[in-house]
Amino acid sequence: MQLSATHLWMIPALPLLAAAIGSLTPRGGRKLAAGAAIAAMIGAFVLSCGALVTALAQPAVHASANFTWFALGNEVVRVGWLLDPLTAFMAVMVTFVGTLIFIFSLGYMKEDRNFTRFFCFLSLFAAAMLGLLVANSLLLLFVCWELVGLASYLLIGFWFHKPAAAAAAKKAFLTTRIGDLGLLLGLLWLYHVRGSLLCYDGGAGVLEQGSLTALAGTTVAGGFALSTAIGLLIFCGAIGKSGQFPLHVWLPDAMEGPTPVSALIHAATMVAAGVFLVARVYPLMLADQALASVPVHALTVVAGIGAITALLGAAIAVAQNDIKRVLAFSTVSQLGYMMLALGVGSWVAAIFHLLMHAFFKALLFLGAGSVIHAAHHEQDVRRLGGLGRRMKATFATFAVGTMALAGVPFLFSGFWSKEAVLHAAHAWPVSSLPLLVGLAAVVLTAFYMTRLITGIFLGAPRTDAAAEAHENSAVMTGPLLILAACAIGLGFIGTPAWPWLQSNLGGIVVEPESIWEAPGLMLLSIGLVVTGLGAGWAVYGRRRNVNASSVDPLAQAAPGLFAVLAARLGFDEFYAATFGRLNTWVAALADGLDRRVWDSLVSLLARAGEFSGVLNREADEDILNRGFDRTSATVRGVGQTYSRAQAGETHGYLRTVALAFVVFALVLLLGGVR
Amino acid sequence: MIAAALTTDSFLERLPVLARDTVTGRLPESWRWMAGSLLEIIAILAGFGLLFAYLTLAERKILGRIQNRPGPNRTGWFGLLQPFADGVKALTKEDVVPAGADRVLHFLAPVVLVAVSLLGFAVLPFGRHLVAVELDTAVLYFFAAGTATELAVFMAGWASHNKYSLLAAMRALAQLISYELPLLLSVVPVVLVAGTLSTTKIVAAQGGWSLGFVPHWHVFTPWGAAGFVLFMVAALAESNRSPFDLPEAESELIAGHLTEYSGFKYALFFMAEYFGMCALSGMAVTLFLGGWGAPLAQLEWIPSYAWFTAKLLVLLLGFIWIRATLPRLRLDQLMKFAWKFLVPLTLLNLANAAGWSLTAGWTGPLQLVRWAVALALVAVPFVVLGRTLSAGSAPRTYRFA
Amino acid sequence: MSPLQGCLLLSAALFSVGLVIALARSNAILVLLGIELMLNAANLNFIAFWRFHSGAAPATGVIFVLFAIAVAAAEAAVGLALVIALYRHQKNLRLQEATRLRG
Amino acid sequence: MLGSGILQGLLVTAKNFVGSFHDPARYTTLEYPEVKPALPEAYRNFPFLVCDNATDPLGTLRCVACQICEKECPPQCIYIEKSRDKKPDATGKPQIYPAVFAIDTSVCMSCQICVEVCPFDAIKMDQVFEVATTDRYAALLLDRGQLTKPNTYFHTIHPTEAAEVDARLAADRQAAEEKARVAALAKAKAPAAPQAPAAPVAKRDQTPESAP
Amino acid sequence: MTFTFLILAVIILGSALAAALRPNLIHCALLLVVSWLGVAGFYLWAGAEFVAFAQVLVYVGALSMVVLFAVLLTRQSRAELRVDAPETRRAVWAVIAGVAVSGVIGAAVFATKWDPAPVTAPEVTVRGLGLELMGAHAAALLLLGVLLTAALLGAVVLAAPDRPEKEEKS
Repeated sequence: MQLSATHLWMIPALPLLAAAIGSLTPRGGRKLAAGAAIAAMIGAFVLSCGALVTALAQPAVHASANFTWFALGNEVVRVGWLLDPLTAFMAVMVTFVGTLIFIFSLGYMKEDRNFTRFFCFLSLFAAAMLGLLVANSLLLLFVCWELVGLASYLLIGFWFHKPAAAAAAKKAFLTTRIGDLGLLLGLLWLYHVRGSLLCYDGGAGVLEQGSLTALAGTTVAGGFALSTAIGLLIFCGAIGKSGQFPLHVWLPDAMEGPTPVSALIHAATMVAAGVFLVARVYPLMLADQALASVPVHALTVVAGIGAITALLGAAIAVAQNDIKRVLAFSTVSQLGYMMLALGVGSWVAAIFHLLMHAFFKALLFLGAGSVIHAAHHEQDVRRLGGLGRRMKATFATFAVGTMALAGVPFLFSGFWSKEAVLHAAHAWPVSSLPLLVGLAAVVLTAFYMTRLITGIFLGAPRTDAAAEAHENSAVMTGPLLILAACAIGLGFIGTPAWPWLQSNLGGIVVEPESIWEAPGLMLLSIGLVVTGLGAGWAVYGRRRNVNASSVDPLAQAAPGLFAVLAARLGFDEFYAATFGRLNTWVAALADGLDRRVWDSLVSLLARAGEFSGVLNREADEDILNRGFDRTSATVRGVGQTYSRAQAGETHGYLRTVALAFVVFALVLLLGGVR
Repeated sequence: MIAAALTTDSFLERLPVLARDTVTGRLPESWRWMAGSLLEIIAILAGFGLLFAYLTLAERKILGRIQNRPGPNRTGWFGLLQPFADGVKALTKEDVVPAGADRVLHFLAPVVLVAVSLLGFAVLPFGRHLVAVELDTAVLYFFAAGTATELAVFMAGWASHNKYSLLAAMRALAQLISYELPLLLSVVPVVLVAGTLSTTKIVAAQGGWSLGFVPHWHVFTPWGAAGFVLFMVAALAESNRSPFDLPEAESELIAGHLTEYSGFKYALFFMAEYFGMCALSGMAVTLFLGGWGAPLAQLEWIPSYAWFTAKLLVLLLGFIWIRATLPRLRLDQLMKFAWKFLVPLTLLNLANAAGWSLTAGWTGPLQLVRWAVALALVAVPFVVLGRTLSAGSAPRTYRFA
Repeated sequence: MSPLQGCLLLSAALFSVGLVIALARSNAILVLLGIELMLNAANLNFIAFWRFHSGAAPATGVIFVLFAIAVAAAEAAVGLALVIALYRHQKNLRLQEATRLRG
Repeated sequence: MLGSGILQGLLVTAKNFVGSFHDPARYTTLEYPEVKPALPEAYRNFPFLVCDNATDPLGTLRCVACQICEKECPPQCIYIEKSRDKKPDATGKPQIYPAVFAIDTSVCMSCQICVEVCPFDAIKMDQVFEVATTDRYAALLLDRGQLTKPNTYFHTIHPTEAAEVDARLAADRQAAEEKARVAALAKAKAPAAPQAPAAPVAKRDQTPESAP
Repeated sequence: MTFTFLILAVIILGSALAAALRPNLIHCALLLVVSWLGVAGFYLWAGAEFVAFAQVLVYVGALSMVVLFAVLLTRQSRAELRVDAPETRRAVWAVIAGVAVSGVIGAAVFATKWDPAPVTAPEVTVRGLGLELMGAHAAALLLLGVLLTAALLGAVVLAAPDRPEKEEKS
């Protein structure tokens, strides 16, 4: 089943159509909205598989189909669709995971009154995400990028009546907006330089060799290469969207939205958009590698940011008590991993980790959702516990997800993708810091996941809510089982022994080699995972007679560090302190300026107008009117005299006609007309 | 033209013209025209005066006979002197003029009426050379004169200073005006086919015979027959005769607009009525019955004026016959009959005649088609219109009679 | 005094008599009749010119008079209908009292 | 169909017109002054006095002025004055006769009561209707002379009744003669019979003067 | 100037002037009828027979009837008929206007030079008239028909008293 580039637009079109249907159905049309959304996702998934088959037929080719969107004077803006293995794999992943999450949210959101509106927003988000994937023009990509941001705002703030959710939605939107500003500047600069934003346009595209050499060739202020500057600006967008180091603060708060939203957007797809973006413009990022005189290479910055975020995320995750907050910070650290992989030069490993992470992180989030749904929206780990016996399926799938995330060797996909990243980091010639950070993050990840899983499922239920929890219906546990199967099975497509994904994704055939070729790093990482798990089990595994208010053992061990980590290293307060106050100060200034300066100016003008009005009235009154009245009086006078002639007396008329005739005839006669 | 025809016609034919020429021969040239026309006038007056006289007698005798009684036979042998007796009576009777009457108009009314009804005779072609005035627009002149009678009727009605006579005059006028339309419309087809307004040319157009014995009279064409019947019905109404003698309906309005008249003026009114009747029948003869044409070629030897008078008498007897038979119409029936029955039929007849003249060229089988269509156009509307108009009035059943 | 001039004088006289009637008499019907007279005067002119003036066109004068007569008849009919309507409204026919339609 | 009624009407009048010339049943007018109408026998107008002998009408009046008719006449239009002397009637028996016998024809309503009550069949109803006069009063009061008409006239106008009356009178006369003869016989047979009271009143027995 | 023309002139003008003076409305109408007859006579004298008889048919036949009906329908009392003498002031103005107009036209008539009258009177036959009417003036004729019908209906509507709608007989 082939799907050529020109028909790629159908993939985003279906969910968009479903979104439109969802928006038009009244609140009661639940079955219609949900059905349309799910059907659209299944249709998109089928089309994506077709696209995948076509892409894998010639993996090295970037098949594009461009057309003119609109012409502005002689400026013609062209957009188009791009089909290459990266797009296809991402589209399959997004549609597959999206379908499962849609089905899950059928059960999760059943009681919610705005059921139809929820599915409409979900479809809108899916359409935007798929649009972003298939876009060949960076402008179209940017449009879909903004739509995704909008969708995330709508979905996070879905329960807008909760002030926390509304604030979180605004925070998410604004912080990603800051990142997008960098992306926009990059695109404008690129458009200014290259005159087109099409990635692949039969040679004239931005990411093609001709433009890359031109970009790399020119240097900008500060000695940077033009491609580096544009690349870093585009990377700012990625930082914002994927919640990297400086702009990661919105992701934990985004957990206010419903759990399927968190699963879909803040685990699998949207946050992955940043990584996808960098992967998409990777040739641009690589352009400055060859230059030596450049103070810094773009990818080095990426790797640095990635490493910092990975370590930061993992550390904070350890001290969080809310299930979704732990998973959020875990996502932040995993995205740091992907950025690290991109930075160290292997975008294939990054995408491989991204795909795997999408599956097991979605699984974890849905598991958490199932737990929350069962425990009457109780999200605090300390108030749960002992759910293993009550929710066997959720416990089993959650365990699979945890092991995949932690990177339990051989069986789980997380291990292979993390292995690939660590290998790439190991091979990075610039410095070995990312490798060390990566390994530390592995330990921390294993630790906080065991803390989380033991907190929720083992031990005794610490509150009655936890006690009454019972397994959810099939519609929620079904997707969990499927995702668990993927979390296990999918890992094998990228193992060094069978690098199917790597060769197909990169377009270059990778030689399969036995995993035991350079086993050192692998064994090291396995060891770290085991130590992490063991530490976690040791601290939290066997705690007994624990109730909701008992203090966390770590807190007892390092109260200061634990409190700092629990407070998310105070980034929110810092930002509030700095940018928040700056903002309020500027607002106050503008208000004052407006109230005093402009206001007085306007009132001045008003008085001037008033004065001239008065002047005008006086002049008009005595000069103009009197003159006008007199003339109209004369006209009326004349009219009256004439009307007296028109006295309605027919005889009079006839007489005047006759006399007039006589007069004219006389004139004619005497006038000598012969 | 007359001189040429003179030689070929028989002596009787030429007799009247000869008489006139011998009389006017003695006068100087300039007076000859005047004398000739005077003679003609005298001839017409005498002829039709006598006809009027004996028409009244014939009417009373025939009515009598129809009602199984002898009719006037006291005065003179078989009542032949009756008209003169009436004349004497009329003269001797006291001529009463109502006090408030408008004396001038009262006197003028009968005079104008008689004068106007006499005018019609000027254009009737009594014989081959016997037409008083050879007018190109003879038919128009005839009917122009005809319409003036209404004025006289009004004068009579108004001048007698009597509410009933004024009302009766109005009714008479309404009748005259409504029947003037079908009268004129039934004449138009003849003018259309003959192509001229002059009576002599119309009579000439009806000359000749086809198939040996059927003369080319208009009455023998479908539209002609219909036209003739319609013309006669309208003529009946126009001269206030028989079914339409509403104006002097004795039972209702005493003598209508003639109530205040007595003596000779009264007789004048009757004379005018009879003159009108004769004029209209004369015109009918001219237009439809082939004027002075003989019905058969073999009968050509009988002088033309004899044929004219014969046909005229037949028509007049028809008038009398109808008077003896038909009851008087009510005013609304009269009006409805004129406007809803006669006018549509005459218009249709006009169309029929137009069709007839257009299809004159057809020969052989087409001739049959032409006749069939023309006949259908006459019969069908008559039946349909008749049925629709008389839908309500089923023949009256007398339960107790 | 050629016959043509005679006719023209006659029609002028008739026209002015019509005008006098129309102006002098206060009864609406007579005013209408005055106007009829003026129309007749005009027709008289046409026939006079047709008869005595060596005009080229054959009988336009006559045809014109025919149309004029017909139109005058129509005009008179409507005029008299108006007079009747006026009478119904004003109960008398004195024209000088029918002055509602004025400036 | 419209007009069929008229045609039928015309046909009827035509039939009448033609019929009046040859069909006597249709042409029934009598030219009155010349042709008198055949009056029906029972027609009656004013009464008249019957006299037996046309030559001496007043002499042979049947009327004996018994004044019954005068009394019976409803409008009292008969006036009779008896005569002083008697005159022999038809049978020779001296009778009174009316000196004056007048009938006021303007009053008489020809009810024929006088005829019915007249014992002597002296008054009968006449069939004369041409009685117009110029004088309104005197001319209408008919005296004796104008009233009497001979019995022969009576036969012409009421033949049956006249014959019947004559027959009856003849029968009475024979009865009277019979009785007279019997009386004569009786008188002859019994001349000794005492003198009968005064001679019986003689019944009216006349011998009609039968003149055809 | 021929004798008949003078007679006709006298008839026409005489009856018209008489009509102007007569107080009785009916007499005025009838006098005007005489004047119309005079005009018809003039047409006959001028040789246009068709027009003459058309004039008689239309004016004397139909129009006089309409006028007389109008006079009767407006039911003036007989007294009012009598007393209808024109107010003097308006009459004077009327005469002045009349005389002025006729004077001016007369002057114009005498002022202009007329070319001599044609010897033979122009001959118009009914057939010629018919062809002319149906030929060049066919449209005018049809329009005239429409005009007359419209005038007929209009007059009826105007003059008919607005009887209340006859209610439907049950």
